[in-house]
Amino acid sequence: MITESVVQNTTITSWMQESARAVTAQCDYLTQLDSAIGDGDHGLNMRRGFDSVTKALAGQDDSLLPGRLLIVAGKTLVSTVGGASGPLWGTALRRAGRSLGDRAELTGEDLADALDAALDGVVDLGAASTGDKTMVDALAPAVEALHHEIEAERPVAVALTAAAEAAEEGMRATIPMQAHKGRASYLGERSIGHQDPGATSTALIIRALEAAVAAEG
Amino acid sequence: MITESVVQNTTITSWMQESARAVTAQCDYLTQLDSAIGDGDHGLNMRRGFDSVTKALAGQDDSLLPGRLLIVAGKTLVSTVGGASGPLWGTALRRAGRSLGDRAELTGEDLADALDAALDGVVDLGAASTGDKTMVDALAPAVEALHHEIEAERPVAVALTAAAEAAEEGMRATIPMQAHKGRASYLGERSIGHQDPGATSTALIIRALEAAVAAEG
Amino acid sequence: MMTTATLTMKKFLNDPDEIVEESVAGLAAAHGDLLRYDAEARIIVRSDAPVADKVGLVSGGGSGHEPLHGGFVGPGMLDAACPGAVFTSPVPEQMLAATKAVDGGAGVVHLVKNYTGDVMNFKLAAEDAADEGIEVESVLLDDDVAVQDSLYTAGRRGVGATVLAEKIAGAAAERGDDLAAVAGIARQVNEKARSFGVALSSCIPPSAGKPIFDLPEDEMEVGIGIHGEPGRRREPLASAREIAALMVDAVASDLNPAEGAKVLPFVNGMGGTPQLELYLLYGEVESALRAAGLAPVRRLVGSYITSLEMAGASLTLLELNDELTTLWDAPVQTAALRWGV
Amino acid sequence: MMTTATLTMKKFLNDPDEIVEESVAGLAAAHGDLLRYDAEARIIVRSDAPVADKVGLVSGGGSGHEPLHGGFVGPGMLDAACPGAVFTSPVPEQMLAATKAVDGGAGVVHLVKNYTGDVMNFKLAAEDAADEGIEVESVLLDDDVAVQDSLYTAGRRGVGATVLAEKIAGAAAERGDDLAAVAGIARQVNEKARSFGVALSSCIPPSAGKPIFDLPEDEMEVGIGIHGEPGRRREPLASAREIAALMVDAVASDLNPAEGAKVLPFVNGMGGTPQLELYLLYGEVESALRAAGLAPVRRLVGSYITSLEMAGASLTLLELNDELTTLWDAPVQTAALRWGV
Ligand SMILES: Nc1ncnc2c1ncn2[C@@H]1O[C@H](COP(=O)(O)OP(=O)(O)O)[C@@H](O)[C@H]1O
Ligand SMILES: Nc1ncnc2c1ncn2[C@@H]1O[C@H](COP(=O)(O)OP(=O)(O)O)[C@@H](O)[C@H]1O
Ligand SMILES: [Mg+2]
Ligand SMILES: [Mg+2]
Ligand SMILES: [Mg+2]
Ligand SMILES: [Mg+2]
Repeated sequence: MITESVVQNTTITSWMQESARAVTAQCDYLTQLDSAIGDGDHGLNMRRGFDSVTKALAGQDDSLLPGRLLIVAGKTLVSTVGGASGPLWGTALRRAGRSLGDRAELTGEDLADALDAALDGVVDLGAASTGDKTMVDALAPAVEALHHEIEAERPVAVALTAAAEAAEEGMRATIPMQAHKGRASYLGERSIGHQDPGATSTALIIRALEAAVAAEG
Repeated sequence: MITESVVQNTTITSWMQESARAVTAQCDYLTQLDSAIGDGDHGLNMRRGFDSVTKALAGQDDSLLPGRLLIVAGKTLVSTVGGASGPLWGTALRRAGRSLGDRAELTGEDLADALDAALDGVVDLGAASTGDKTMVDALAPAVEALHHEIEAERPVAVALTAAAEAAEEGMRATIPMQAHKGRASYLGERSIGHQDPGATSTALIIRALEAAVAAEG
Repeated sequence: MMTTATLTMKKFLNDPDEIVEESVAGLAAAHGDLLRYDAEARIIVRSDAPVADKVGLVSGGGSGHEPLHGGFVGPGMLDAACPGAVFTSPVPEQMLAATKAVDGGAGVVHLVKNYTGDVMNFKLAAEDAADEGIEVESVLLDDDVAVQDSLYTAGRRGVGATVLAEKIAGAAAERGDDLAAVAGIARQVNEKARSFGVALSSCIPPSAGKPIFDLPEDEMEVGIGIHGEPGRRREPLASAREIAALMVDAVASDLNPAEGAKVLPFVNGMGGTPQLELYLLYGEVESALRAAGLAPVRRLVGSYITSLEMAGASLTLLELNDELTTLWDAPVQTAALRWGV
Repeated sequence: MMTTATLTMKKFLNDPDEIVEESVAGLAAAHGDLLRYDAEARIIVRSDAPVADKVGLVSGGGSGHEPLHGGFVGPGMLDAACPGAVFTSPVPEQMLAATKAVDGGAGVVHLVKNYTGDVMNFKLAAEDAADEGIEVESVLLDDDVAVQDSLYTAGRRGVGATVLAEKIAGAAAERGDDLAAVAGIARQVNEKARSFGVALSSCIPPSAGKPIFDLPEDEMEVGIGIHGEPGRRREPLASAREIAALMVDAVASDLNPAEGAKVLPFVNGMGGTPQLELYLLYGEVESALRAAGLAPVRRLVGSYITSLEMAGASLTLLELNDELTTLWDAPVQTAALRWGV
């Protein structure tokens, strides 16, 4: 008996809280993945960023619109993370926020369009395509799955489950890839056989969105 | 049937060769002792020095007197070893050499007086007394034993065996001592429980003298 | 957890999360005559900044590469440095604050090492600066020949050439060159410089508390960067002579300088390698360069762009011309490089 | 054996027995403008030596402490340095050759770190020099408060004060002070300076190929010298703040400077400790000094008297007066210390 869940500003706030919880819980794992093909700080970067985001959002009044909240979250990531993931996720959330304009309640379409904008932001800034062994390999399939499910008129919660699964599949798919972007690309063929840390945190963040929406249900 | 052995310039040369052989064979052991309470180079210093001494003596003509040979050996140690042991053993051998003047054949008394002079040289330069945990703790008892045996009119070879044993006893006696001279003194009480490297190499050198003289027998 | 890290890490620190803040504060305490630390904006600024009508020179990046960049702030070199967390690019706010602090009206040059994070954060900062009406020229440094530059990589990393570019562009700015000229000189240094690094040990990021990689006693990492990342390949540990030959060949074959060209070899220590070894390696490098028909006329030997306590070294080779040589010789007064004053 | 050592030691070297020779040759290749290496006599000599009518300043000791002493040869500091084997005093022949090479007719000062070996070898050299009619004044440096000075020890070790004495006495000699005056200044520095060191790791003498001691992950050696020898005691690893307090207390209580005295704190790295940590430690030292009512007015932070690749640091505290401050500020032009020119 799924009652169609509604996405509103409280959903965004709990999405960010869920994300913070997830990257904190997986901090060591993400850092360990980054040690293998990067510089061993991805978990710390994401934890630092989403800690600050939850703090920043806690300070906002409840009337703030979903779009505004995402813009605040994005700016907070940009100004606290540094590294590659800071500007990338920061831009992603800001673009998503802008795409929502001043809607107070979001439909599945709105959500899918917002993630579209997020993906565009990441690609505009980082110029990665799928197959480059980056967060894009998790984000792109998630967005695609979400659109597909929404068009098939599945409930948002269900659609997000599919998106999260797609993200995780994309994450696992980075293992055999040779990195063409980011630090991992310096390793050339030595980057093959390792799962991309950014794709991994991305999968966590999509799962967090699913959980936040489900909680509303 | 001990035939009284005679000490001459060839004896001195083989003493130096024997010493080189001994400190080379024990190089790692001496260095290890020095690592515990010094700076881990004693074996290397002694090996470098006596290698050079044998090379230097090889260059001398056979007519060279024992005293001259010891002076050459001493100068060679001073100019090749460095550290504390270089000047100390260098001065010891130079003093011993001078004390022999131009004698061509040495009696037991001559030999005992030469080691006396050597000990004086070490003490003048290093100001160590027995009990300070240095080479003096091996050299002093050796000299004393040699005198005692020679006065008791023992054959030189026998007297030197007693001297070598006295040196080894003195060497072992350094273990419970707290160092009051040299690097080991920096360790204060931490120097207790370790055998002094310089006393150890000194015992080897007295043994080498015994062997050289015995070989003549 | 943090305490454990502190107490079991063989480093002088209090709290791994504070290591950069506290170290920069110490730098400022030791060199108050040259620079000040703005703890609010997290930037290291030349004490007399902004210098009116002088082009401002700003660099920055992850920390753990000291003396880069803070040790190079002062007359004749950088006007400001932005320290990020260890091995993590600083954030745009820092670069923006630094840009404002040093703008003397002649515009500001950003010297950016080519790492995805640095590039993106500096890019966002430059956009913000433009919004505030400050003219910014960004110069990308990418001299590391260990990384092949292709469509399929993030491009070459910026390593040793950064130190040389900061010195030489700093001299140009001090001399009064305009924005385009200072940026042009920095780009020229980058075009004329190549680097290659070798690691004998890994390093320990304070926040992780353990080495990034383990290196067997008889192996070395060849083609490393400056973030403790593994190199292009592992090889059996070689002699200094063999390593020098490897480095010289890697940089010279890529830079491909004119026969008999005047060069500046920069032998850099990675942080844990002592001078006894660095100078020995330098001697081998100089011989290899001469054997290759090149003429070292200026040199730099020391640990100037490091990777925490990593044992290792890199060679940066800069092909000189009269202009670059004059600017290299010009006075510089910073914590880490000082001459002519 | 040698090859194994070479290939399994994490060092840039070719042959452990040649490491000093080859490193010094590299130093000379890199700094030909300042110094030359006489391979025959095994001494590093200021290029323009002997300087007529200037008191010559000679130091030396075991190698492995770079940049000490060779990195301090040049105008305003040393006229010559005698490098021994690693951690082993040089031989009298070297000191004699150096003394002759730098004697400009005004006599020569020997700066001797207080180690039995150094003292004995310099003593023999001074006797030889006297035989050749050169006036030599020997100054003994013994600033390490970790060793109690008593009839029952070889006395205190010479450590960080050596760097300060070489700089300050070098300035006095450059200024034209006579033999007695230059020696007097050096002795004054030694009387007014105290040092204390801490090691976080051991070091690996090239000829041995393995660490002198093993230090558990959670311990440090307190009261170390500069030869990789164990310290006075082992303690649990402490924070930089606690270590700074320990160091400041050790040197200040022994030096016992006047209330509000002007001081020069010298925070020295042991070779394997990077600047990120050294400056952090410096910040803690400066705070502790101020808390103790002392006034840092000059500072030195860096790895200047080292113990191969040992991770660790020492604090040397020098109580200044106007004379010493003027001489400290005077121009110096060496590979490792350079200002005012
Ligand atoms: N150009 C790019 N486009 C998209 N994602 C990228 C790009 N470069 C790096 N990333 C992502 O960033 C992740 C690394 O982030 P992080 O470790 O926080 O930053 P840094 O590499 O600066 O230390 C990589 O795993 C990858 O997924
Ligand atoms: N003052 C002294 N008098 C006599 N022997 C000494 C004195 N100081 C040190 N020694 C001897 O020298 C030995 C160390 O020699 P070595 O390791 O070669 O020199 P260094 O201590 O300079 O490295 C000590 O074990 C001790 O026996
Ligand atoms: Mg990373
Ligand atoms: Mg020794
Ligand atoms: Mg990073
Ligand atoms: Mg020694």
